[in-house]
Formats: sequence, C-alpha cells, structure tokens
Amino acid sequence: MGVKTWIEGWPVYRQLTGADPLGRGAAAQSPKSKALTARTETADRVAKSVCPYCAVGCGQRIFVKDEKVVQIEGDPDSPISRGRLCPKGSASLSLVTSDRRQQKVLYRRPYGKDWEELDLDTAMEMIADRVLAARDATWQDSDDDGRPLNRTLGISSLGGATLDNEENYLIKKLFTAIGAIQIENQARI
Amino acid sequence: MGSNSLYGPLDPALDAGYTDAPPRMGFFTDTSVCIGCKACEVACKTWNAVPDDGFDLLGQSYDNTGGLTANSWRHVAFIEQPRSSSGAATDTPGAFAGLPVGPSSVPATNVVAARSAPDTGTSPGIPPAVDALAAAATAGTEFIGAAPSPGATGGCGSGDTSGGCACGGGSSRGGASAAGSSGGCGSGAGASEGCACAGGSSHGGASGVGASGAGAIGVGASGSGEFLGMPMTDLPGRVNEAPRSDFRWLMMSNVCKHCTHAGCLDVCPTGALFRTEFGTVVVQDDICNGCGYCISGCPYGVIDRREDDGRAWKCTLCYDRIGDGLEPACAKACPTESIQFGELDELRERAARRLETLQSQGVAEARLYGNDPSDGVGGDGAFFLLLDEPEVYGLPPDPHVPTRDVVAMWKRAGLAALTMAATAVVAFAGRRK
Amino acid sequence: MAEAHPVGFQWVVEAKNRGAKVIHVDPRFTRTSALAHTYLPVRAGADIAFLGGVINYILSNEKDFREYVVAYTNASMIVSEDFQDTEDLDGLFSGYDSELNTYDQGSWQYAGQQAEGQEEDESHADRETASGLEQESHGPPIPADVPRDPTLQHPRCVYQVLKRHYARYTPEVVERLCGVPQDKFLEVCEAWTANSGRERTTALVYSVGWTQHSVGVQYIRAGAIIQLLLGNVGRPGGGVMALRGHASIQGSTDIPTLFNLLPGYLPMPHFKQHESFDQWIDAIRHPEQSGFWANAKSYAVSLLKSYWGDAATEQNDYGYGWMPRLTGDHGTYQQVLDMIDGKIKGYFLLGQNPAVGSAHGKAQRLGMANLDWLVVRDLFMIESATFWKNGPEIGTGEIVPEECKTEVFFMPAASHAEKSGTFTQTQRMLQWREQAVEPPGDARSELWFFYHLGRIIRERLAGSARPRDEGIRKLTWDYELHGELQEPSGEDVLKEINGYDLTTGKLLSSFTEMKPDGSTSGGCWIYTGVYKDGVNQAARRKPGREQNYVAREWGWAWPADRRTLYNRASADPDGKPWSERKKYVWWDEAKGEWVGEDVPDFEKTKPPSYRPPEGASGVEAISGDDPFIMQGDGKGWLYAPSGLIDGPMPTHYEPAESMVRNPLYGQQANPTRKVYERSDNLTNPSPPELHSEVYPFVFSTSRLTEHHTAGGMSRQLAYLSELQPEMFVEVSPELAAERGLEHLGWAHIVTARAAIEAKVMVTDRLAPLRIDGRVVHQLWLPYHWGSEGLVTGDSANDLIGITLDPNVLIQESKVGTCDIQPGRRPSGPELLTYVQGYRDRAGLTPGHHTPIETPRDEDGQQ
Amino acid sequence: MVPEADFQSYYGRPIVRPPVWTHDIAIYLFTGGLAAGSAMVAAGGQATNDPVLRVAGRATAMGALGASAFFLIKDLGRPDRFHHMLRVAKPTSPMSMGTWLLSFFGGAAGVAAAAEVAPFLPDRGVLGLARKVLPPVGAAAGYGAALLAPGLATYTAVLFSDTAVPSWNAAYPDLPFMFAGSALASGAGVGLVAAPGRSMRRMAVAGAAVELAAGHRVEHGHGLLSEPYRKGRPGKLLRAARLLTAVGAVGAVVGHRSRVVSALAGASLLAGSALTRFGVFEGGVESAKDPRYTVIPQREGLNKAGGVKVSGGAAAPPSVPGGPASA
Repeated sequence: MGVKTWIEGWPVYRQLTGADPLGRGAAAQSPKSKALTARTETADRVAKSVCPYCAVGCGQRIFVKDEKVVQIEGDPDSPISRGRLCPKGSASLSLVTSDRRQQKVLYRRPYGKDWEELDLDTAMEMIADRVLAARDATWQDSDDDGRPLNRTLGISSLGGATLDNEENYLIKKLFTAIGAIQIENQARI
Repeated sequence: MGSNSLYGPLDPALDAGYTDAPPRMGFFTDTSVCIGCKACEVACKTWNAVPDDGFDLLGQSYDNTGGLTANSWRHVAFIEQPRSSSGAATDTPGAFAGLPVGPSSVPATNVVAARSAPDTGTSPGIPPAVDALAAAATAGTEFIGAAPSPGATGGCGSGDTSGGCACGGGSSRGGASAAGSSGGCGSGAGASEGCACAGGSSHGGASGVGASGAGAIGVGASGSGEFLGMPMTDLPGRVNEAPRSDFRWLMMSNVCKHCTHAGCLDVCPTGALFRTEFGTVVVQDDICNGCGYCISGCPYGVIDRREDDGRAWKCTLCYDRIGDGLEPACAKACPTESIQFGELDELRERAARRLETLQSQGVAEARLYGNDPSDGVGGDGAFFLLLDEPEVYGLPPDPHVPTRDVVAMWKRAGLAALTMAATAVVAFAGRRK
Repeated sequence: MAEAHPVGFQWVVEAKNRGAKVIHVDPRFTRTSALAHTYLPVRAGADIAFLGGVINYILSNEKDFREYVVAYTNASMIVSEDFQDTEDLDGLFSGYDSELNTYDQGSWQYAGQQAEGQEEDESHADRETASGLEQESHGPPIPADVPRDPTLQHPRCVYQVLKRHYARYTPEVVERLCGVPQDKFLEVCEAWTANSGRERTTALVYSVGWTQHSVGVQYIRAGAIIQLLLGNVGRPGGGVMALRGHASIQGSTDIPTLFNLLPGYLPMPHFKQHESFDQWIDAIRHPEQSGFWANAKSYAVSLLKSYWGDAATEQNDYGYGWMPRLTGDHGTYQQVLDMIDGKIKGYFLLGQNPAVGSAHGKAQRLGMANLDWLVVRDLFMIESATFWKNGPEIGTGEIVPEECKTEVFFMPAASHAEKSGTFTQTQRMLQWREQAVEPPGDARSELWFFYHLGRIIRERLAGSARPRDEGIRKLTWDYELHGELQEPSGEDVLKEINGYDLTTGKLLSSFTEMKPDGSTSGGCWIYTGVYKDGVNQAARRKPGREQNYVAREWGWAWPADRRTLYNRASADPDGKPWSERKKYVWWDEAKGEWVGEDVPDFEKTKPPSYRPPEGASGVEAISGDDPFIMQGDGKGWLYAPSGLIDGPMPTHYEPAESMVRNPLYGQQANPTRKVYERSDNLTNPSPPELHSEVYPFVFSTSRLTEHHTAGGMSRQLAYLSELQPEMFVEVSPELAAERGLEHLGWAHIVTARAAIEAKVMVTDRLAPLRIDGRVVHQLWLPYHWGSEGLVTGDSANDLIGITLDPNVLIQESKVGTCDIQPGRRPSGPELLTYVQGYRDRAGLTPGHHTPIETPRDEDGQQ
Repeated sequence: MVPEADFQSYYGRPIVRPPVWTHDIAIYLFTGGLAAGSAMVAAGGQATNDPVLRVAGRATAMGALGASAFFLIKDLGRPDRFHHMLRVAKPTSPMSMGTWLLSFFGGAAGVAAAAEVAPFLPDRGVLGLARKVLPPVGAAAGYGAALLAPGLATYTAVLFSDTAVPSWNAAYPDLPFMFAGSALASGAGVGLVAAPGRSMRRMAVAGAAVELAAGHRVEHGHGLLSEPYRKGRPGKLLRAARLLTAVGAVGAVVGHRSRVVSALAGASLLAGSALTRFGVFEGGVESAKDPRYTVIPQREGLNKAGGVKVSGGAAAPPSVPGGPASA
C-alpha cells in the first residue's frame, strides 16, 4: 500500500478534502462497510420451501452458500403469507443450523444410565430385528371365531403431523403391510 | 455539500457528504396493528446473528426482552392497561364489564416487574427501575397523580385521601358512567377501605376480592391495602379501587430511530458510527473501540455495549440488505405490516393518512411520534404511530439531540478556559524571583 | 389466531382495515383480543351453550338466510316421529343404551328411514374406531329421498326440531353458563347475523383447541350449524376455518398415520364389519347412496393397486386379505395404557413428543418406560427420548434408570430444508418443498428411514413362505433412489399417491378417472390430480400478486384443486351469484358450464336445473341445486341423522371435569364420552358427585406465539426461548388475591394426576366469571415446557387425564379442574404423597367410579 | 407520606441509558484536570523561575496525563483499538476533540517533562546534543502545554454535557467553570504540597471560588435536573467535595506560614477536586437511571410549548399532571 493510498484511507484526510468535513458520513465509512452486501445476494442457490411449524403454510426461501443454509426468510410470492413469517418461522434458520441439533445416532441399552453412540447402519439393522421379533411374538392370525386379524399389537407408532405426505404414505404403507395397526399422530391429540 | 447543521430539518445523507445519495430510507411502525408476535425480534437476530439476550422472565406482560440492547435491536413492548381508547377501532371497551371483578392488578404487577433485572449480556443493558413505584404509572392516568379530573376517569371520587371509587351497572365502562348509573358509591375514607357498590352485576372494591371466592374455598376478604399480597403498600395512594372494566393491551415494536441528528453518531470519537447514503445511522464493527460515548449520546437509550466483545451495537436498518435493494429483515417478517419500510417521505405521507383514518374512526389517542422534521432530533428515520403517550412505551416525550447545544457548550468551555488561563496568569502575576 | 397463527392473522388485519368487525371469544384476553373490536371472556368448556345461544337467536328472530337454508340445507327434511330430544329426556337423545353408553340411532333418522340408523353396538364399534374421522372427505351415509316441507312449518322438520332444541339457549342461559353478559352476547348475535346474507358473509375461525374436548366434534358442528343457517358456507368470506397447528397435520389425516384410516379417509378394515372385501367396499360406498362416495370401489381398489401392484388382482380381492384388521380402539391413548400394562413391545416416535405434548404426561412416560424398545426420530433431544434419565418420574422414584428396561434408539431426523416433499396446510393445500441441502451427520428423512427399514425387512423375509409375510413380500417397494445417501425420490412417491392409468402408464389427472377393475392405481384418491398432466401441481409457484385473490396457480388443493369447498353454494339455486359483491362460482348459461374464480366444486356442465331421474344413485343422483356433493343428500346438515356418536344436534354438556352442575340437563357430561377408568387415570370429581370443591378452579391450556407445541422445535432455539423463558401460569388479580399468589412468584397447580409448578403471572387479562350464581375462577397455562432444551419447566399436560371425544377419540385437554396454591410443589417422593392427599380429600379411592350417565336420583332435575 | 408517581414510564425503567462508564472516567476527568492545572503551575514556575514549582508541575502533569490516558483506555470496550480515536477529528465529539487535545498536550507535556532530565544527560554525543537542546525546547513545550491546559481541563465538561444524560446535559453552562475551577484548585494543590507560595495560594483560592460558585449553580440552577446532585451518594460526594475545597482554600490562606498546613490544604484541594468529579459523574448517572428526569422536564417543555409536539395528538392533552419538580 502506497503512502498516498494510506493517507487517502485516513478519514481525517477525507474530512479535509471531501464533502464531509465533520466526519460523520462518507469520510468515516470503512472499506468493510463500503463492501457490505446481503448474503442472500451472494448465495449459490435458493430453494423454495414451506415453513415447518404451524399449518398456515407460509412460503420460505432457503438460501444456500457452499452447501450450507445461510438464510431462511419469507417467500414474497406466496399468496398465503406474502413473504412474512412469525417468530417461529423467522427462527427457522437456527432450527436448521443449530449446533444443538443431534447429528449422531444415540443408543441407550436396557438398564443403561447414559447414551452411547451407534453406527447408523447398525442401528437400522437392530431396529429391523426388533420390529420382526416384536411382530412374531405378538402376531395374531385370526380371532377365536376364525375371522382374519393379520396383525400385530406389539408395535406402536406416533407422529406424522410434522412430516411430509410422502413420508406418511410410506409409513402407513409399510406398517400396514407388516400388520402393525397402532399408527397414530398429532391429529388424534 | 450539506449545511453541516447540528439541528433542525435536514437531508442527513447530503449533509454527510453523499453528493449523489439515494432517497432517505426509514421505518414507519404502526402500533395500531402490532400483534406483539415478536417476529421482528427474531428475524432481526437471525439476519444479523445477534446473540440472545438471556433467558429471564421479567413479568412485564409478555415482554421478556426488556428493551433495546446491544443484543436486541428490535424490542416489542407490551403494556396492559385497565382503560380504553376513546375510539373502538383499536381496542375492546368494556372487555370485563359486568364480571365479578375487583380493581386492576396492573399497578401492582408493574411494580414487581420493574424490579426484575435481566442479564442481557450487555452493559448498561436493562437496569431495574430505581423507583419501582413509577412503574405503576404505566397503567395510565387512573393510578397516578392528583385526583382524576372530572369526566376523565369519572366516578364519584372521594377526594384527597384515597382516591375515588366508581361502580356501575353491568355494562358501565370503567367508572365513566357511574355517576349516572344505579351503582351507589361509598366514600373511601382510608387507604384500606374500598367502596361499596349497589346494583348492577358489578362487584365493589371492598368486598370484591374476598367475595369472589364464593362457592369455592372461602378465603377471608382482603382489603385493597393488602391486595394480591403484593407490594401494594408501595403503591401511590391514589389507586383506583373501581372494578376493572375496560382493558387494552398495547404492543409496539421499538427500534433505533435513525435520527436526522443522531446523538450517538455525533459524539462517536472514532467514526465507527456513521451516516450511510440512505440517511441511516450504522455502527461499523470493524472500527468501534467500545468507548461507550454513543450510549450516553442517544436521547432514546437505544445503543448499548456487549459485555463479551466490548463494542457498541444497534439496529443497522439492515445496511447490507437495503444496499442490495432488499427490505430490512424485521419489516420483511412483520405479519401485519406494523413495521413498514420505505422512502421516508413516502412513509410520512402514508403515516399521515393512517393517522387521519384512525382519528376519523374516533381513535383520538392516535398520534405520530418522531415524524416531525422540526423536532429535537430533526425527525426520526424510524418513526411511530402510537396509541398513548410516548413515555408509556418507554420513549422520551420530547427528546433533543445533545449536540443541538454543542456550539454553546464549546463556547462556555472556551470561556471557562479563558477564565482559567486568566486566573493562572493573575495568580503568578507580580511574582518573579 | 394472532397468538398461534400470526401470519394468517394478517388477513384479519387486512379485513379489519377494510371495515370488517372482529369479535374474539376466549377464556382469556390474548393478542387476538388486543386487535379485536369486541372481546368476550367465556368459561372454558361452555362453547355449545354460547353457540346454541346464537342458534336460538337466529331461529327465534328468523334471522336465517331463508332461501339458502331451504335450498341448501336439510332444514326442510322431516325427522322420524320416534325421535326424542334432550329436552324430552333430560339431556339424552332417544336410543340411549346405559350399558354401552352409546345410542341406537334408529330414531334419529328422517321419517321413513328409521331402519338406516346405526344400532348401539355399531355405534360402539364406530366410537372405538373413531369412524367419524372418515367424514373429513365425505358425509356419512344417508339416503337421498326423504320427505320434506319447504315451508319449514312441519313440527318435525329439521328447522322446527332445531328451534325447539335450542329454545332454552336464551341470552340468560348463555350468561348463566358462559359468564358472558347478555348485552355483549346479543351484540355478537346482532353483528354475526347482520353481516350475513346475500351481500355479506361472516367467517368463523377456530383454533383446534375446539377439538380437544369431550364434546369437541359437536363444538364444531354447532359452529357449522350457525354458518349454514346464515348462508356462510361455500361462499367467499364465509366458512368454518380450522387453524391447525402442525405443518402437515391436515396431510397426516388425508394420508393418515392414524390407526382407523387408510389414505383418502377409507376405513381401516374392521374384523367384523369388514370381514370380506365386498363388505368393506359396500360399507364405504353404500350402494344406494348419491354423491361421489358411490365410486368408493374405484378409490379402494386403486389404493390396493398402489400397495401391491401386480400382485393385487381381482382374484385375490386386490390383496385385501393381507390387510390387518381392527378389533376396537387402537388409538394413541389406548396404546399408552397398553404400554403401561406391558402389552406393547416397540414404539416409534416420529417428530412427536408425547412426554410433553400428549395428555397425561406421566402415563406417557411410564408407558415408554415399560417398552422393550423405543425409536425416537427428531431434530433435537426431546423429553420422550430421555424419560429414563431426567424425566419427572426419576425424582419421584417411579422410574429408576437401572431398572428401566426400555432400549432407546435416538435417530436424528432431517429438517424441512434437507428433504423435498409436500406439506398439506390447513386449507387442504399441498405445497411442494425443494430440498436445499443434504442432512448433516446421521440425520435422515422419514422417507429414507422407512424406505430402508422396509428394504431391510423385505430382505429378511424374502425367502419366507409364511402367509403372514406375503403382504410385505408382495408390497411394491421400488422407489427411485438419489445420491450418496440413497434418498428415495419424494416425487416418485407423490406420483404413486396421485395414481396411474396402469394400461397406459400415464399419471391420472382426476379421481374421476379411477376405475374399480384394477386398471388404475392411486395411493390417495383425494390427492389424485396433484400430478395432473404429469406436472407436480403442488410445486406451482406463480406469485400471488400476479393472480387474483384465489391464487389458483399456487400449490394444489384437494379435492381437484378446489380452494373453497362446496362453492356451488356461492350461487343461488338458479346458478346466479347471490350478489355481485359475493360472486364466486356461477352457471354460465351461454357456455353451459360453471365458471368463476375457483374450480367449481360441482360437475362442470351439470346445469342448475338438473334433477336426477327416478332411482338414480351416485353422482347421477346429485341434483343441479345440491351444493354439498359429498353428502348423501347433497344438503348441508343442520341436523345429523347419522354419523355422530353423541347426538344429531350439539347439546351443552359440562366438561368431564367441572365444578358446575349442568344447569340445563340432568345429564352432566357427554353420555357417550370415551373413558378409561383406571387407578392411573383418575378424573377429578364433578357434580353431582361430592368433593368437586377440592379442585375448585377451571384451567385451560394453549400455545404462545413464541413456542411450538411440546417445545422440541422452539425451546431448543435461543431466539425463541429468550422470548418466553419460563413456564408460567396466568391468573386473575381476584384469584391471586384469593390464593395469595404473587406476581413472578411460584405457584403449583394440582389435579388428580399431578402437581406442577410455574411462575405466576397476575394479569387483568383473566377475569373470574359468574356462572350459575357463583364466581368461577379460570387460570391458564402454556403447555410448551419440559425437562430438555435451553429453557425447561414443568409440563401442563401432566395435569390432564384421558377422557376422549366419542367421535374422533381426541382427549379433553382444553378444560379441566384444578387447585392452585402459592409456592413450589413438593419434590421427590413427597410429590406423590401430596397429590395423593388431594385424591383422598376428593374421595378418589381405589374403588371410585364416575358414572358416565348421570344418576338422576341423587340430584334430579335442577 | 406516600410518594406520588407524577409521570408515566415503561415499567419504571430508564429511558436514556445510564452511562456505561465506570469510575475510571471520573478519575480520568480528575487526572485530566490535574494535568492541566499542574501544567499551568509548571509554566508559572517556568515564568517565575521557580524550579521547584516547574519540576513538580511538569512531573505531575506528565504523571497525571499518563494516568488519564490509562484510565481512558482502560474504560474502552476494545482497548486495542484506542488508536481508532485518531481516525477522525470531529468537533461534534468532545471525546474526539479531547483525544486530539490530549495527544498534543501529551506531546508537549512529555517534552517538557523530558527536559527535566537534561541535567542528568552526558555532555557528549547525541545525548549531549539533547542535553543542550532540551531545556529551550522543554520551555517552549511547557508553555505550549500550559496553553492547551485550559482546554484539557474544560473539554471534559463538554464531554459530559454533550450527552443525553439529563443532569449533565442541563448543566452545560456551568460544568466547564466547575471543572476549570477544580483543575486550578488541584493544580494549586500540587503547588501547595511542593512549593507553597503566594501564587499557589491565590490560585487555590481563585480555583476553589470558581469551582464552588459554578458548583452551586450545577446543584441548584437547573430545577429538577439539579436534584440528582443533591440527593443520595452524588449529594454526599459533592457536599464532601465542597467542604474539602473550601477547607483547602481557607487552609492555604490561613496556614501559609506552615509548610505542613499548606501541604494539608493542598491535599484537601486535590481530594476536593477528585470528589467533585466523582460527584458530578454519579449525579449524571443517577439522572439517567430514573426516567422521571427524562420525562418530566421534557413534558414541561411540551406543556410550555402549548400542547403536544408529538403531532396528531391534539385531542389528547398530556395525561400527566404538570407537576414540576414536586417529587
């Protein structure tokens, strides 16, 4: 950096030579301030999404930079929400990016006093084992009069109101196929 | 170049050396449609990565933020008032009329809330009230000052010792119609005495609280003096003992005012605070050295310092966003358009129209705050439509930028300096070894 | 609405700015009240008295929209002469069975149709299976051809029956029951009626707390009756609008993760009622019935084809034999009690936190502590995953970690930004979400989890010859997989839901294209059309500002993209708009079709003049002036001759827990409510039982703007937690004085189930009410807190017991009785002793029994 | 008597923020004043050929200035960025002006102080040159410092006044005199300790008189906004300061024959000067903490202006009974 640049970078110099003699505006602006730009403008892409909290269904835009979500805000195009979000919707960015989010599978063994980490694939195999075992142990082919039951009452499930339709569809389809009928969600609550 | 004026109406960007400045941008916050959802607070924090302000229950109605701090650049104020606006458009007159209610708890709860001291992670942050009693006055005029003026809060005020009481028939609004209603009045002779009511379905002060337990587990009637088991004894003597009837809940999203003449900016010794081309006032975090002068320079008590990083922070009016033609995060999120962003001139026109509408609907209390370019700060870049006196919301009623008098101050200082020099000369005069 | 749905409330504010009057009725003054013109405090649990009062006002002043009522509702239908009202039977309708606590509905039918009604054992089975839920998409079965009196003078016509039923719901009674001063009540009646008719409409908006009552369905029925009487259904600016609280709670009922339903509100097979495929189909379509329900077989077969593909053939009843069968109540509360009893081995929790969010938190946690295994899938660590570690029962010693056998898998879930799919919002609109990023770490979508779980299970069973495994082996389970994570394609699944023409392989465009012969598939018939023309309609994003206010090119709404249901009613019987101002859908004579702002909820080219030929059934039987095309008779029902377990007309019953004796009838509470009488699910006594004074106050719970449900998505976030950092209880100044409660001090609240503590907020926003001559105090609690998260506190739902609405098996959690005392609750085992002390004083001894049908000899008629 | 709340507020919380500054700033004010007073004493000593006064003055000025800078920097949130103070030169910012002043004064006072080392330097070499050059340069610098000193002593009054702190802002006409007098008195205090003499007695008496007179106006001349200077801790501090200053001045005159009494009088003046700064500092803080000092005077102003400046509220008269400083 030349002396000239350095001097010109000194706000006092700009005060003396520019239109801001009192040093309250243009002269005092730092290079960083001058270069500021909204991170939504520099995002790599924008995903059109929907708020995950209540059922109003406000439109959201999710801004992604370097494969990280950098901002979530209202989608002005939405005829439902017109770009607006409530405090919960406005907190969506921290919902997604919070470091309090669990990112590891955790396992508590019977009578255990604490969590242990578990590999995802192992966990999936273990859960499949348990589903099949519970199903076999509690399977009901038919009632006393020979009417078909085709089911297990040994497995329950609760949840779905926060999930996608496609997910609920697969959940219901799979559980129905294995004969698990005790499938419920918030709509009952 | 601008006039470099320190006071009065002015185009601040021009004055600050932006020869080719875009229109001045600002906020118009219309509190008559604020629903107190606090989306503004969260959206602001999300965009600007502002730290949390602590997890303290303040008891200030639903306000657990407490005020604007370095860690809260938007603050939604909540004010519960046992009164009604003159017009029906902004509240629900007679909300509790005719119910078996006693006097309002607002003065007492305000006193308790005023003593809470949140740890906001900032300094000075939100200090507790030094005079908690003063907090009771948030409730409105019934609880303060001299005896209610005739016709204002009405009722049959019993004069000077314990304030009035009013009661009325089922639908009477507050005490306003009491005199003409079937309700009788006793005169509250002492602070611990209430008043008796006859007729209507409303409940009198003296018997009100205790009697409401009818049918349930009986608890002795408690006089108004010990009301709530709370520090009512602290309260001003003139507490309205009438059964509450009207109610309104004011909400208002407060923010930095981006004054035309900004005290914080004027006194900042580093140029960290500067005027942008949009006429807004921004702290540059790469410059600020945390001298704290701006904190005392602000007539609104907006700017504040973070304890962990030592710098001053406040609303930037999303300088990065508006520079890219976007609206600030809070205005964008606000569900009911209580917060409106735009060119200040246009906002002022819009606000004038809104005020006219409200007043034509009979909302006499509606008033604009900070919109007048000839006020003490040359008008605010972020101004408000309020439904009560500014101080009820924690705003100064008639602020002025301290720098208004800085020339006079320097003159006085110069005079004092001369006096000092002269004194020294005189002291040493005629003495030479 | 401003509290829990702030962004939706923008439209209320906009309406208000345009001159609409806003009235808010709520036990407590909320942020909604703050912006309303009129606020009415009411007693929680007395809504039918209030709404019944409005109905009475309308009928006794003839303020109904008569033309609409005569043409579009069943007001003129003649009811069976066997029908007896609650007015005649002191709170019971005719046909009550004291053993089963349910009704033989035969006498409720229209004249000449008595045989159609359900008998009491059917009603019992319907209650057990919450079959009322099936009516989300279509009305209950009813024949079309019934005697009518268009003059509405016949003493047994619905109009007159209704009028008699509600005659007692006078403003005085409303005041006595709800605590609402008469003048304020009349102000509401006047405003509501004055703002309804040809030129104007009024919207009724409720939050789904209305559903959480032992008479919840009837609350909503009562609202619907008013709206029908005033002509506010099927018209712009009208309707009964439910504010649902979860992003896809509508979707999770449409494509249900519910025990009693299959997609599109098809019933889960019942072992007795639906033993055979034909029984199942006929039970759905009711062969002689009119309306779109007649095509049920097409919908059902298409679903089975989606499930089992080529393996579903006409010969094997399209795989019906593989379907599991219900035998009774398998609802979430029954499940929890079964867990406590050790009957259930494994439990999946999918974005749901019953330890905090469901009624009777203790039962929830004790149930989970008695499982073999539990899988919790969530974004954050929630209370339901840590009950064995730091739940409230650890303190009391009821759960000891070393003795708790439950194996727990915590599986991190993908957030909404990390997967693509559709949510169905509260107006039945599907909106597609694009995936923004990959989920972090082990986090996966539900789609991934269930696809791969299914894959593994199928791999395990691939070689099985057992009949029980055939359904899973033959299941179609081949979805496109994407990327490194092998994420199934949501679009692929949505296409399966939409359905295909299996002969051409093309996606269906409408459920009317579905066939009963196995040549079409479709996983949820009401969603067919979401992939119309092979395009993901739910992903449509034409900006709202570039469209009219109906915004039809944004997302996709079921059925058939109709934004306002029954919008045929927005035109008069001749097909002309009722008024220019309220023009929406009308008959264009020149074009010979229905046109307007919305997709007509009617056959497009069926003229208003169309009358069905003799003996017609199904769609053909819908008349040109019958807007309610999903109802068997095409009419909006003021009176429900079938379909409801607890009566054809909403009747005021006290909540299951009340300190008020029902002033209207001898019957205290809903005589058909679902109860689970057990020592771990006690109910506070209500009159005429003794000791109701032990729990002398009414409490209600709801949400705060700043938090979400059980807190899993809000108490973990600093920006929300700081806004409402502590569990609190709101009390009126009067109750505070009575109990010595201090603002910001501690208090604890006690019911027969639990005692919880909270900080006290004394506020003018709550007020005592005068109910039936006595002062009733109400207190209010948010239910967001639990033991995990940035801010923790006791859970309000711990206070609540399990008593359910008979129609849908939803718990009564919006009203109960309690005591409140200053100071913190005891901790440790003393807490149990403390709660027991209350039970003892309330006479809740082990042999205690709360009669469902109120014995009349004790109290008699009041 | 039950106190009355005669104004409205938001839960009684402050409207303007109490200053974030700690007592460091009060010390900074005192040391700044002391440096200024001492520099003038030094210059006086220089002019009157009183080496003791000169040395003591220069040394104290340098020391006090160092302390002043130390406390100023210490009170920064980001001390490492102290130099940002010299980024701009803002006449609207007394702190900016003060920093520049402090810098120039510091240079001058530093050179003057350094000149005192000259006699101890070697005769030759570079240092020898310094030994020769320093005394005249030091003399010039000493006068320079003295020239800047009155500014240094009084700008801090503007520093306080140019804020929204109600009682500081209101007192702007008087604070500079109070601080000027206080600086003189403290300088004289140093002189009285080091080399008591007539000029120091004069300076002490004159300084104390100016300080007390201006202080009286601060404490009584501004209606409600003078109240914080009389109540509570600030009141106590200012009463003590007044007493010490008066005692110092009287002691300087009465005890002029006694070295000990003079020294004690000097010390008393110094203490008085310090307490004055603490009292003024705390008085301002108190006025900011209580919203009454913001609301009531502004309300009075509005009422006097005949209505509500907050536009549009014409129909709503201020609901606060216009009780002035009645509380």
